[in-house]
Order: sequence, then C-alpha cells, then structure tokens
Amino acid sequence: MDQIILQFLNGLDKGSAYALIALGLTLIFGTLGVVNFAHGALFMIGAFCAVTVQRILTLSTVVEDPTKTDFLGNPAKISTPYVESWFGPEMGAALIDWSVPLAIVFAIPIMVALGFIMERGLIKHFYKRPHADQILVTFGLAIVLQEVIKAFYGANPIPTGAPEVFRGSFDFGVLIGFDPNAIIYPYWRMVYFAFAAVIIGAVFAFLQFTTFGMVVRAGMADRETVGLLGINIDRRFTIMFGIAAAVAGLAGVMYAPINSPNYHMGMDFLVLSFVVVVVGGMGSLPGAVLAGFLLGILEAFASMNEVKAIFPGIDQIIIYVVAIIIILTRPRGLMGRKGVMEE
Amino acid sequence: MGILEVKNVNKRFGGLQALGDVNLSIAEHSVHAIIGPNGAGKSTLLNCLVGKLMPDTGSVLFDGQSVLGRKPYQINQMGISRVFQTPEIFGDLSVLENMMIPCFAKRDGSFGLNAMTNMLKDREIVERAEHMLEEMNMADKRHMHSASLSRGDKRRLEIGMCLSQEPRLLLLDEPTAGMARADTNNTIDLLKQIRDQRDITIVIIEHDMHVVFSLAERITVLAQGTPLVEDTPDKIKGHPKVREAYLGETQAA
Amino acid sequence: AAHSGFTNAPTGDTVTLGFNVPQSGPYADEGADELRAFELAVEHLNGQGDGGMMSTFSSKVLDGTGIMGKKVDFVTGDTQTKSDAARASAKSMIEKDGAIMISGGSSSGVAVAVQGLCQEAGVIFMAGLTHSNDTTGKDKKANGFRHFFNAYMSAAALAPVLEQLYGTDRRAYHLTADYTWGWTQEESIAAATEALGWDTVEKVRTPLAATDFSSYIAPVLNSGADVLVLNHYGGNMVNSLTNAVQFGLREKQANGKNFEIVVPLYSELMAKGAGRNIAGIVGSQNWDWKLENEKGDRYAGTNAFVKSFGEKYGFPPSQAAQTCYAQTLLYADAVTRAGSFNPCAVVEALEGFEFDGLGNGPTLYRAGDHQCFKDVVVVRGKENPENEFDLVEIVEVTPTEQVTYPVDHPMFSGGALGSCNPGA
Amino acid sequence: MLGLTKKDFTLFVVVIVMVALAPFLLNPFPQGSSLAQMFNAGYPDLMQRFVIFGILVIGFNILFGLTGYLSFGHAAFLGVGSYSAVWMFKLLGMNVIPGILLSMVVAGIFALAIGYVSLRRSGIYFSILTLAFAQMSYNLAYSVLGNPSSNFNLTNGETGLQLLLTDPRILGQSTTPDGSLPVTNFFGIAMRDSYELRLGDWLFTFNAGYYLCGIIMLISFYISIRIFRSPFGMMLRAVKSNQQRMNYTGLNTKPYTLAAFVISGVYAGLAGGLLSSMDPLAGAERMHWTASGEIVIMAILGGVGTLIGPILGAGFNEYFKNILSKINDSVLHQWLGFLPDGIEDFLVTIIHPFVGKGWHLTLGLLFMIVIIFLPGGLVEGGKRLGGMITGRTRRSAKAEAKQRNHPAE
Amino acid sequence: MNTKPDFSKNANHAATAPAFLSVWDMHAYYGESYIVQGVSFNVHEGEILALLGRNGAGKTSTLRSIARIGTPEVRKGEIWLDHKPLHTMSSYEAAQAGLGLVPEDRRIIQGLTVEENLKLAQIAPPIGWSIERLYDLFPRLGERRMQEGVTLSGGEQQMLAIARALARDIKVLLLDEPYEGLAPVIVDEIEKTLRIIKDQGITTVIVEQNAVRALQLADRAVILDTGGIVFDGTAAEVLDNKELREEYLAI
Ligand SMILES: Nc1ncnc2c1ncn2[C@@H]1O[C@H](COP(=O)(O)OP(=O)(O)OP(=O)(O)O)[C@@H](O)[C@H]1O
Ligand SMILES: Nc1ncnc2c1ncn2[C@@H]1O[C@H](COP(=O)(O)OP(=O)(O)OP(=O)(O)O)[C@@H](O)[C@H]1O
Ligand SMILES: [Mg+2]
Ligand SMILES: [Mg+2]
Repeated sequence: MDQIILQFLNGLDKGSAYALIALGLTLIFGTLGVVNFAHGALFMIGAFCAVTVQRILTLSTVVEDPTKTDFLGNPAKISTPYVESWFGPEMGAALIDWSVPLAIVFAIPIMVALGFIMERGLIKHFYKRPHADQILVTFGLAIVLQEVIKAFYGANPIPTGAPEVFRGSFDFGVLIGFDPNAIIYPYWRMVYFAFAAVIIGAVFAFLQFTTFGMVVRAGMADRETVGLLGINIDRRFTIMFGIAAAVAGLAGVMYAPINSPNYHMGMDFLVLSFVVVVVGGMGSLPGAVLAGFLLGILEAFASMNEVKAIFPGIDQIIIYVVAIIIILTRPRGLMGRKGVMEE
Repeated sequence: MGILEVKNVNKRFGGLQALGDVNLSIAEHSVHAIIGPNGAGKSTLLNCLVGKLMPDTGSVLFDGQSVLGRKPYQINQMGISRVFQTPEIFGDLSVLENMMIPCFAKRDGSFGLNAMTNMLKDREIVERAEHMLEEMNMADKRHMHSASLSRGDKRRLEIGMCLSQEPRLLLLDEPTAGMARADTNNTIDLLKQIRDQRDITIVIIEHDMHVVFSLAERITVLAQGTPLVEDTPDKIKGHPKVREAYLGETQAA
Repeated sequence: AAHSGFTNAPTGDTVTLGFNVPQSGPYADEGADELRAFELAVEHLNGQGDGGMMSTFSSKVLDGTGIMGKKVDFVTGDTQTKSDAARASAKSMIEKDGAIMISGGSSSGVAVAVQGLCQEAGVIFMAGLTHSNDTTGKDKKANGFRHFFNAYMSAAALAPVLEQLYGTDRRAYHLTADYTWGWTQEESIAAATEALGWDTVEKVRTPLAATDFSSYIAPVLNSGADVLVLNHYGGNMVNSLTNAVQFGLREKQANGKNFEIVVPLYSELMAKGAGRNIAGIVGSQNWDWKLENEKGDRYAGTNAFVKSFGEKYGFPPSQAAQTCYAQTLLYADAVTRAGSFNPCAVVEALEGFEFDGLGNGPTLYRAGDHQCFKDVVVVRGKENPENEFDLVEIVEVTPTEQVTYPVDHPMFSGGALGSCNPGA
Repeated sequence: MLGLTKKDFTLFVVVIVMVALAPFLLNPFPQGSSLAQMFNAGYPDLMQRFVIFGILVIGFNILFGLTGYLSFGHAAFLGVGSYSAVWMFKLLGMNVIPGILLSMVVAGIFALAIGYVSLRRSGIYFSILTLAFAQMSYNLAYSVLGNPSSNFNLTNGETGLQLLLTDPRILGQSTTPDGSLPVTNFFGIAMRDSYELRLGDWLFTFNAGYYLCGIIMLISFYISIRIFRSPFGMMLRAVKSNQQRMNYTGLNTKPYTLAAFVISGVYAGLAGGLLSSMDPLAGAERMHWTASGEIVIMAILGGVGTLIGPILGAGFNEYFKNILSKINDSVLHQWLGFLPDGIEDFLVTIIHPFVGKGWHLTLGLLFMIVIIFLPGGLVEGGKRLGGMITGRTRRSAKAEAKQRNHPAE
Repeated sequence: MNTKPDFSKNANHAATAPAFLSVWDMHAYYGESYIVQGVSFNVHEGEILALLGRNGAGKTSTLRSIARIGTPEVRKGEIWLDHKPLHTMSSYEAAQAGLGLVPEDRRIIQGLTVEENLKLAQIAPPIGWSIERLYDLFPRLGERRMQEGVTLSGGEQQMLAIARALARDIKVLLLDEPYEGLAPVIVDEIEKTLRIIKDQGITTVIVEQNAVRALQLADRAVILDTGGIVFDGTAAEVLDNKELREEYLAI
C-alpha cells in the first residue's frame, strides 16, 4: 500500500513536469497548428536561465591567495562573489541560494521575448506551410539553440541547487500512519507540483475567461475570416507563442534543481511531450494536462519492482503502450477536438 | 417497388429530430426532386443513403439490397454516386486526373494494385475521362490544378466525375448552386440527356425552382425532417402548404 | 593507400592516426578532453612541447621525431556515442584518410563495435574510456588493447575500502543502467560485495533514457537496504545521485546505520555535474591528477602530464585524457620497438609489455586478453571542495595484485582474441 | 523506353550515370590535398551510405510524398532489416542475398502489422502511433531483448548485433582458416573489395559493395518512378488530396494506404539489409526516433513527392553529417594555410564553432536555410537554378512551386 | 461575335454625390495568373450595387481584393472607402475601417458555436447590432445558438454569415452569392433584410448568379467578364438591354 501511495506521489510529480511541458506545446501545436520541434529547446533554455542567474550571482572578484597553490604549483586564486561583497556575506549567500526562484523573474521576459522573436522571425512564415516543413525548420532551430547553449555551457550537466530550505525530503508516510521512511517526498518536488498547478491554472483561466483563447482557436481554423472580422490575428498568434514559450521556460527553470540542466535535456523530453499532447487529444489543454498526469502516474507504477517482475522491461515502453491503446480506442485522444491536425 | 426504398428512417442529432419517419420510394428511371426549407433534413437524408450517416432506425433498400451498415465505397460500388453540396474534388490533382479516378473505380473496383502500369498509357481510361470532360465542357481546363478552378467549375467537374461512373442512382445535392445561368441551363440539358439516354435514376435536391420544374417528374417536399407531400411538379406548385412553407410569394407568382 | 602487406601502410613521410571521440551528445565534454590529450600526445611525439610523459616513460625509444621518423598526423571524428555512427566515423578514417590506428571513445558499446571494425579492417584499436568487462572479455579482439580499467577491477578495488568504511553487515540495493556496461558493473560489484558478506536486497534496472529516477529511488529506503549502489554513468549517474540526495537518503538511517551511497565508476566530469551531491560518496577511478602528489613517486609521470596539459589548457586533465594520452604513446612506442607499422608486429610488441612512468605505476599489458593491469584509485567526493577541479579526494590506491583476475574468469569468458589481422 | 516517358527516362539515365561515375564525381580533388580532406566523399563507406539512404528515402517518399501519411517510426523498419540480415550472416553464411531478402520480408511483415494498426488513424495521430511503435522497438532492442546474459539475446543491446567467431554459419564457415571472421560477399565477391585507380595525383576507389548497392538503388528508383506514374500512384495522391471523395467514388482507401506503407517498409528493410551487408553490425540506435526524424528530414530536404528529391536529400544529409564532423582546427589551418597568419587565425576562429564538434550547429542552420529559402527542397533549388540558366524569371518558378504537389522529376 | 458593345465607356460615373467606395484601376494576381485586370467602379453611400458575370469572371476575386485578403494579390490599384485608403491596409484594418465581407462559401468557423461565431465578430471595434437583435432578425439562429456553426444546414449557415457581418458596425457590406443554396422563402427574407440594411444607410455590393433578383434589388449594376468591366450602369438599364442580358447573364 505504501508503495502504491509512494509511486502515486512520484507519478504526480513526473506528471506535473509532463503536463507543464505538454501545456506549452499544445498551445502552439494544438491552437496555432504548428508542429514545434523547438519546444524542448525552449524548456532547456528555461533551465539555463536558472543556470545563468546562478552564474551571474556567483560572479566573483578574483585575488591571489599566496598561502595556497593551484594544481600547477602557481599561487591559488580565491574568489568572492560580488553579491557577497555588495550585500554582505549573509545576504549575498542567501541570494545565491535562492537563485532558482529568482530566475523565474529573469526568465519570464527572456522567454516571452524569445517566443516573440521566434514567431515573428520564423514561425510566422510557416503557418501555411505543410507540417513537415514546420518540423524541419523547428528541428533545425532546436539544434541551433541547443548547440549555442552547448558552445557556451558545455555538454556536461550543471548542478543548480534549490534553496537550502527546500533540500531534503518530507516524511509523508508518518503523517498518514505509516512507518517512518515509508513514504518520503522531497520538498522541492512539492514546490514543483504546486508551481505546475498554479501555472496550469493561470493558463486555463486566461484562455477560459478571456476571449483570447476563442479568437486564437478561430484564427487557427480560418485566419482569413477572422481577419475579415477586424481582428489582428497575427498579433494574437505572437502573444500566444510568447505565452507558450514562457510556460515552457518556467517549467525548465523550476526543473533545474530536480535534474542538473544539460544542453540536450530538451530533446530528451521532446518526444514524450508530443506523445502526451497527442494522447491528450489535439487542441485540448485539459487533455494535455490529464494525459501528462496519467502517463506520469502509469510510468511510476510501471517502475515498481513488483510490476517489472511480471512484465520485464515494462517501464521502458509503458508510455508507448498506453499511447497506442488510447489513440486506438479514442480516435482523438482523451479529449481531442475534431479536425485538429487530423489531415 | 422503386429502385430506392426508404422506410421509416429516423435520425436524431442530440435533441434535434433531423429526420422523422421518412418514407420514400423512388421509381427506376425517374428524376425525383426533394425540396424543402433550409434545415429540413434533405442533405441528412442523402447522408443516410450513402453511408455517411447511420440512421437511428429504419431501412434503406437499393434495388432490393440494404445499404445500411455498408461502407461508403461499397455503396458506391453498388451503383450510387453522390454530388455534394460543397464541391468535393481532388484539389491537388489536375482536372483530367480527377476525372480518371472514378473511371478506374468503375473499371477496377474498390482497390487495384496496378503499380506498374503507366496511367497515361491506359487508353481506355484516358479516353473515357477526356470524353467526359468534353461532355462537361471542361476539356480546355484538363491540365489545370483543380483547386484553382472557380467554384462553378468545381461543381461541374464533380458532376462529371459522378456521371463518368455511370451510376444507376445519381444523388445530386444542389448541383447548380452558384452556377451561372448559362451553365445552369447547360446542366439541365445535360441531365435531361443523361436521363433519356442512360439507364439511370436521379434524385436531386435543389432550391432553384427553374431547375426543379424543368427536370423533376416527381417532387417530395420535406419539412422539419418529415415528408410533407409528394406529387407531380404541377401539383406541388399549386400546393398551398408548400407555397407557405417553402416557395414563398415570388416563386409562386 | 598502396598495399604493402597491411592496411594503410604509411608510404610517405607521415603517419595518420584516427581519434574517434564523442563530439556531440552527452559525452561531448569528455570527448573534448580526450581530444586535447590526443593533440598533446601528437605534439610530444613530433617533438614539440615539453615532452610530457615521454620523459618519465620507462621505455625510451621515442625521441620526438614522430613515429619511426614519420611525422604524426591525425584525423578526428565524432562517435556520437552510437555504435553505428562510431563505426561509420572510424571507417571513413580508415578508408578515406588512411588512418593506421584508431583510438578514443567514451562508452563500452562503442568500444566493442569499433574494436570489431578495426579487427576486420586490419588496424590497431587503442580503446579510450571503456569500462565494461566485455571489451577485454567476451568481445576481446587481437587488434584491440585497453589501458582503462574495468568493472571487475573497480569492484575488486572498492571492496576492501567499503568493508573498512561501512563494515561487513550491509544490505545493498542496486540501481543499474539497463545496457551492456551497467550489467557487467552490477554483476561485478554485487559479487565483490557479497564476498564481503553484504546482502543484495534488490537489483533494479533503469531505462538508459530515463532522466528522472524518483520512482526508482523512492522505494529504496523502505526496502530494508542500507546501501544504494548506483551502477550509472554520465548523465544517468548525475541525475540518479541528485535524485537520491533530494530524497534525503544521505541523512537517513536504516538498520541502525547511516544510509550510504556508492558509485562504482567515477569521473571528474560526473562529479562536476552532480555538484555538492557527490560529497562523501565513494567510487573508483582509473587515475587521478593528484596521484603523484599524494601517493608518491610510484605514480611518476602524473605530474609531468598534468604540467604539460595544465599549461596548454589551463585546467588539470581527466582520467579519460590520461588514458588517451597514454594509449597514443604506447602505440608509438610499440611501433618503434617492433620496427614496423604492421599491426601484427605492434600486437606482438604490446602483448605482455610491462612498463612504468605513465602515471599509473607499474603496468602490464596482458597477452591473454589485452587488458592492462595496474593499481586502481578509490576516491570519495570532497565535502568542501576548494575549487572546481578539486572535487574528489583519494581514499586509497588498491594495488594491482588485488584487482588481477585470471584470463578465464567466468565474468570474462565466452570470447576469443582470435589472431591479429593486418588487413589487406 | 522501359515503360517510362521520355522525360522520366532521361532522368533515370542521368541517375544511372551519376551512380556509375560517383567514384569520380565525388573525388574532385587530388589525394592528400587539403581540399580533399574537406570535400572528397568518394570513399566506399560514404558512397554506400549515399545510395543506401537514397533507397530508404525513396521508399519513405512513396508513403509520405504520395499519401501524405507522415510516419515518424520508419527507422524501426530499417533496424529490423539490419538485424534480420545480420542474423542471416550469423546463422546461414556470408552471402548477402539471403540477408537482403530476409530483411525485406521481415520488414514487410513488421510494416504490415504496424501499418494495419496505425492506419486506423490519420494526421498527427498516425504519426504518433508509428513513433510509439518505433520507440517501443528501440527500447526493447536496446535492453530488454539484448541482454547477452539472458537466453533471449536477439539484438545484443547497446553494442549492437555483431558477428562472432563462434556463430554457426551452416552454409559457410564460422571462421576463416587464419582465424578471422569471414567477410560479407555476393557469390564470392567480397563487399569490401575495391579496385583502386590512380590517375596522376588522383586516386579513385571502385568498391564492390558500393556497386551492388548502387544497382539495387537504381532498381528501387526505377520501381518508384513506375509507381509514381501508375494508377496506384495516382490513387495514393488522391488519398492525400481528399479521402472523403475517394470513399464516395467507390474506392477503399485502407488497402491503398496499407500497400504504400508496406512498400515503403520493405524499402526501409532493404536499406537496413544493405547497411548490414556492407558492415555487419546492427545497432539499436538505428531505430531511435531521431533516426526516424532524419528520414523525414532527408525527404523534406530533397523535396517531398518528387522523384529525385529523396536521393538529393539523403546525399545532402549524409554528406554534411560525415564531412563536417571530421573537420578540426588543424584541417582548417591546412586548408587556409595560404592566407596571412592573422587572417588565417581569424578565419579559423570564426569557422571553428561550425565544424568538428559544432557540426550539428551547421547542419541545423543548413536545414533552416534550405527550408526557408527553398520551400520544396533541393529539387526546387535545382529548378530555380535551371530556371536562371534558361532565363526564366524567379517568379514563374515560384508559381510552379505552388503546384508542386504534382509529381515532378 | 466580335463586335462587343463597349459598355464600359458609358460608365455612369457622372455622380452627383462623391463616391463612398471607389475602386480605381485594380489589378490582381493569383501567383502568375492575372485575374482582375484593371477594374474601376464607384459606389455611392447607401446604394446597392450588383456585381454580375459568368463563372470565373472574377467577381469573387474582385471582392476579395477589396477586402484586402491577400489572395489574389493586388499589385496595382487604389481602393478608397469613405476617404480612407483601403489599398494600404491589411484585411483586419479594412474591416475596422467599416468593410464587411460575407464570403462565398460562408466560412463559418469550425469548432465554434453559433453564438461564439457571432461573438467573434464583436471583439474588434466597431461593434454593430447586438446579438439579441440579430436573433430577432434570424430566429432560426436563436434556436440553435449553442449548436456548432458548421453543422447548421446550408441556409442557416448563410444566415449566420450575414448576421456575423451585421454584428459589426459596417459601412459597406460585400456579399458574395448570398442567395446560393437558400430556399425561395428565405431568399425573400434575406432580400427584405438587405432592404432594411439599405435603409439604415449601409452601402452594399452584391455578387449573385440569380441576376434577376439581384437586379431587382440593386440600384446599379456592374458586369464583369474575364477580369474586366464590360458594363457599368443602372440596374434598370441591364434589365432593359436584351443583348447584354443574353450575352453575359443568359437571362
Ligand atoms: N452533425 C450534425 N449535428 C447536429 N445537427 C446537425 C448535424 N448535421 C445536420 N444537423 C442539423 O440537422 C438539420 C438538417 O440539416 P440538413 O443539412 O439535412 O438540412 P438541409 O435540408 O440539407 O438544408 P439546406 O437546404 O439548407 O442544405 C439542420 O437543422 C442541421 O442544423
Ligand atoms: N486560388 C486560385 N489560384 C489560381 N486561380 C484562381 C484561384 N481562385 C480563382 N482562380 C481563377 O480566377 C478566375 C476568377 O475566379 P473567381 O472565383 O473570382 O470567379 P467568380 O466570378 O467568383 O466565379 P464563380 O461565379 O464561379 O464564383 C477563375 O478563372 C479561377 O479559375
Ligand atoms: Mg443541404
Ligand atoms: Mg465566386
């Protein structure tokens, strides 16, 4: 029983990552009709925003320390972060410690701007082109973004810690009457879950309670007619893209402490997030979120030893098996809209 | 018994009774028009005949065989062709190719793996398609990309495609909508000629009374999913209920 | 190239070596370090630079005039850490550029695949970073040699240290990357720890493509285990270790003992990627740049190499770099001693070759399987690293005898060296 | 001629000549020159790749170019074909023919099964179904079915399925007399045998394996022309254009799409079989989604739905993949050596991020440039070039691009 | 017949009031096909103009050019609406300047309900009739307000398309074949509606194959043939001119 609860919690967490990435993807993919292979790269850039903020905060003055030598026998250098010399050691250390949450503030304008530039400069010309062309150009862009990051940050993962207070884990089992250590759950993952919930809620609210979502959907179905009704659909598409990029980026920022960011993390997530979006059903935001959680939880359950004992290797293919079953039994995924990308 | 027997067909969309107990018998070699207000269920009825929709209840017999539950392509192979209300053609293909496809379907059945013959060397098919284009007055457009035809031309092409299959039952959903008067007249002539020369039954839905009255031998008026009256054109013209519900003053005048 | 008895026999005044390293993909940084070492080795062979380990190497036939008077040229390629791509890249070096020796790589799958290719094509393969038992076990090849240590040796070196640190009454939980290297690593470390008296609670395979290990880590604490062994490398290891620390495993108690994590194979880059999560965690390395400073002259060559490398590139070399550098010198030396570029002559010169002064202490290239035998370094993540190059501390150096095994050891059985192939 | 129109026949002859003379065409620079290292591509492995990937993409184009069904899992068939062929070499013997035949049959069966299920959906749903099947195959091949210590080692995991001295090879020999692995051959002609022709400083390599692949590619290409021009091909284009109209015209779209899927699966299997025949090692990465993506990319790069496009796309991709990654700074210095030192260093610094370990960057940029400026791929580029030569305006080429759904050359 | 009467010469430009919508020498292309070949005409405020011609004459293309849709591409020409240069605007700006087009295939938006289709029209200024008022005009739409727009019958869709145009505060209404596919009673009704619209001072350009009906409604008529204007005059002139009717309208 404790195992099941434990894996359920894990699933929720995996699910919130999937849901968050799929959400941004489906905004572009399901509403603008663009197959955006660069979405994973946006997620990755979000994570590197966290890395960058950490780097900026740890920028240091470097002085030689004659008492020590470095590996070549030269005098060693000691470095003091500027923030520590400006705000005092304690405040400075706290700032560095909180670099990931601070990165959110930094990432929003960057990601939105990146989204705008991408849409205006590139994607705009591809709305009417075949999906295959969109795939190629965004895939090319993804590679370029990825390689640029690699050129600056290297291929190795870069540790990016959560603030000290969120390190460690919470003994959830004790709370509901299990033995200590039976069900533990890291604090930062709870934060991630809560954050995902807030973002998902905010995006829903925005699209549900404003007419923006309707206009964008309409614009995707028939740009020409929407233009005839006096609506500047291009601008809305751009905004939509900016939002989607920001969602992807924020998902990345918050993900940085969970797994050290590396330049190819976007590609690792890309295919899965496409599967999630499609399983959820094209054009459906709730579908994407639902599918994200469903697949996350199933994946967590499939990794249980008991399950693997019966179906060896099931954890490697569970997502695909489930995707196939769902798409075959429900023609448009869980909650897909008719006609969206069915041709 | 007619070539097409529709019995007690019902179709609901959610709360809307689109078709209620439709009974219809269409005599072989006749031209039968179905008219009625917009939203009466005319297109829905056709959809039930060609396998696009499955009626909730009732039966549809074509030449004594039930069409219900068959796939659209099977129904077509039984000899029923349909022209849609908004033109359905192969936009990516040339006009000639559009015309060749039904010819192949007619000759080779619903599937043929003839991957190693050159389609343009298939004289029989090409000639047939060219002939049909000629008949539809479109021969000069044979190499045009069919998506860039004007709408009237698209519709003519579609009619030609259906005719080239030599169907036994031809269903036309507003074939002359949007067609210029001259072409409408041509189409009327063409349909008349086909009716006279071929072994064919035509069911036509049309709002253009000029077309209806020049072609139809019998008319069924459908209103709110149910046949209101069925009679000869002259009788229909004078029918007070029809005038009120459908024709209005101008047409009747 | 013209044929004179063997593939790509050098005819002009240069000889071409092929350095096949991961330049893209997750191991690109490791590949870059390997490439730096190769370039340095070529420089030294051609008489530029300070000569590095050439001056400490026990064999003295290399004189800085290239190899047998031929200037050393090299070509590079990208393995992408994929067997197919690595073979394609090696093929192009052999077929197009006339490379006579291929070296490099950062994974066992690639090493085995390229080694097979070199055997068939008739060139020498000097493996780069490959740690699976199979490379010199069931997939060994006459034309291939490995300077790096292997999973068995890691386990054998770690066992006494683990015993000393954590005792003999431990229950271990294994998480293993589900591919060739992971399997041999798991087999080796489980056998070695079980020999100490440890129990193995569970061996769990994790998908190679996994990026988040939470659902594998979470059940560990409640399984009755008190040690977690992470048979992961590269990004897998960085993520699984980070996850384990997130779940608070380091601070927990189990069976009345402190919960411990062991990472059998360490690398400098992994340590960097895992950041402070690595603190206090034990693992093994083929070599470390601090060896000579901390463990004395036995590891002569280390400082010479660190100096040339550090001066050229500004940071200390990784174990991958040291391996690739040593492989290049060893090849050049063997050719010179054999007096021929013929692969069969080179094989003969390398088989059973004993040497010293390349940073690992006295070393033997065993004839029976082309594995080299030398001391293994056991390291531990530093609690308070002073700089980014100083992430691990040396706990122990396990001497050669303890990590040596017979050629027909069951973990290495199933293959045959075959005979050397000069190609053409 | 050969049942082709004059235009198609001319195209076919051009391709035949290109394939036959490739060893010359691809080695324009004298051996040993610095330009050779950068640009010469006339070595057996790469030439084999050009034609093998050509076959793969020609087959993919029959499905995608004609029916518009975008399979994102085609690499699975390539992989299955590769494994099948290697198994033949392990069990039966080193003649490539049984291996190639088996790879086609097995890939065909796979395609039938996967296609039958996946074709129940269209559009993006279809793409994801094929992707899911391929990723499943990949994951199973990479670990579950590839553990050497289990009894069921079908794929040998990460390392890839390879030949062993201990393989049975019942129709051949397990080991050669001198203790090596036997090599793949075509009735005695070893695939790696080459005839080298030296003309002055130039060295041209004529490789047996390449010519075998080349001939098979030409046959595949010929068949694809015939398919494009056949009623069957037209039906496939009709599927892409309007399935609804097809159904109401009495045509059953399912068997058409399934046939196209299986044909393209067999092409992929054939390509896989040939890859293994040229180099008998089959790795699981061949089935990874990025490999499937690469097939899609090659098809688009060349020009979707065109006849020659797949060959161009495959050539372009393979060429840059193999060449760019091998350029390192020392090659650059050699190449730019004639320049004054300062300029040389400057240029090397500029170019450096785009080659060697930065080759992905260049490839990504090239993809973007081609697709942004040549919607319609390299074929479109060729047409524009042709248009410029024959003096037609750029505008009319554009107008033609609008109609590019027609089969072009 | 090669002695076509040149009706364009007697162009009835001798307008008393200045033109409200004015199209001057407009040339438009689909790719390289030259479709609208120098069309000029004027419409006065509150007037109904019938734009007639055979299939493929370029009527739709002319309306689309005026609405600035982009296909066909207008390479030359000026369009002025109430002193504003439409030819410099994009389609949404033209719409905001008071232009409304009811396109030939109605273009009801997939995935939106009837009511959402109407709401969509009221997002950008200027807003016209209220949705309730539109439902009063077309009660059938009111009954089906929550139904998905594209599942309406053909005639219902046509009503929705007109209603959608009226939901905006338009100055000029361009109608592309508004009677197509409608039952005669409904045609009567729409005609009535168009008269109501005219009484409100809205200027209308109507393209229609049912030329007689269109001419009965219109004040003036322009006849197009192969992309050029062959007649410009009053509606009554066309009805009286048998030659013209037979040649271009087959009536
Ligand atoms: N898929 C559907 N879902 C819900 N309602 C539908 C659907 N299809 C049609 N209807 C409704 O059923 C009724 C009949 O529609 P149908 O298209 O058959 O009318 P029609 O007689 O062809 O009208 P018109 O002459 O205007 O084409 C209409 O009210 C329409 O809104
Ligand atoms: N997208 C397009 N590409 C190329 N040519 C086109 C395109 N659309 C229309 N045409 C051509 O432009 C000409 C004028 O078409 P248009 O639709 O304006 O005619 P129309 O007068 O509205 O005809 P109809 O009465 O049939 O609607 C036709 O010859 C048509 O073939
Ligand atoms: Mg209808
Ligand atoms: Mg029109």
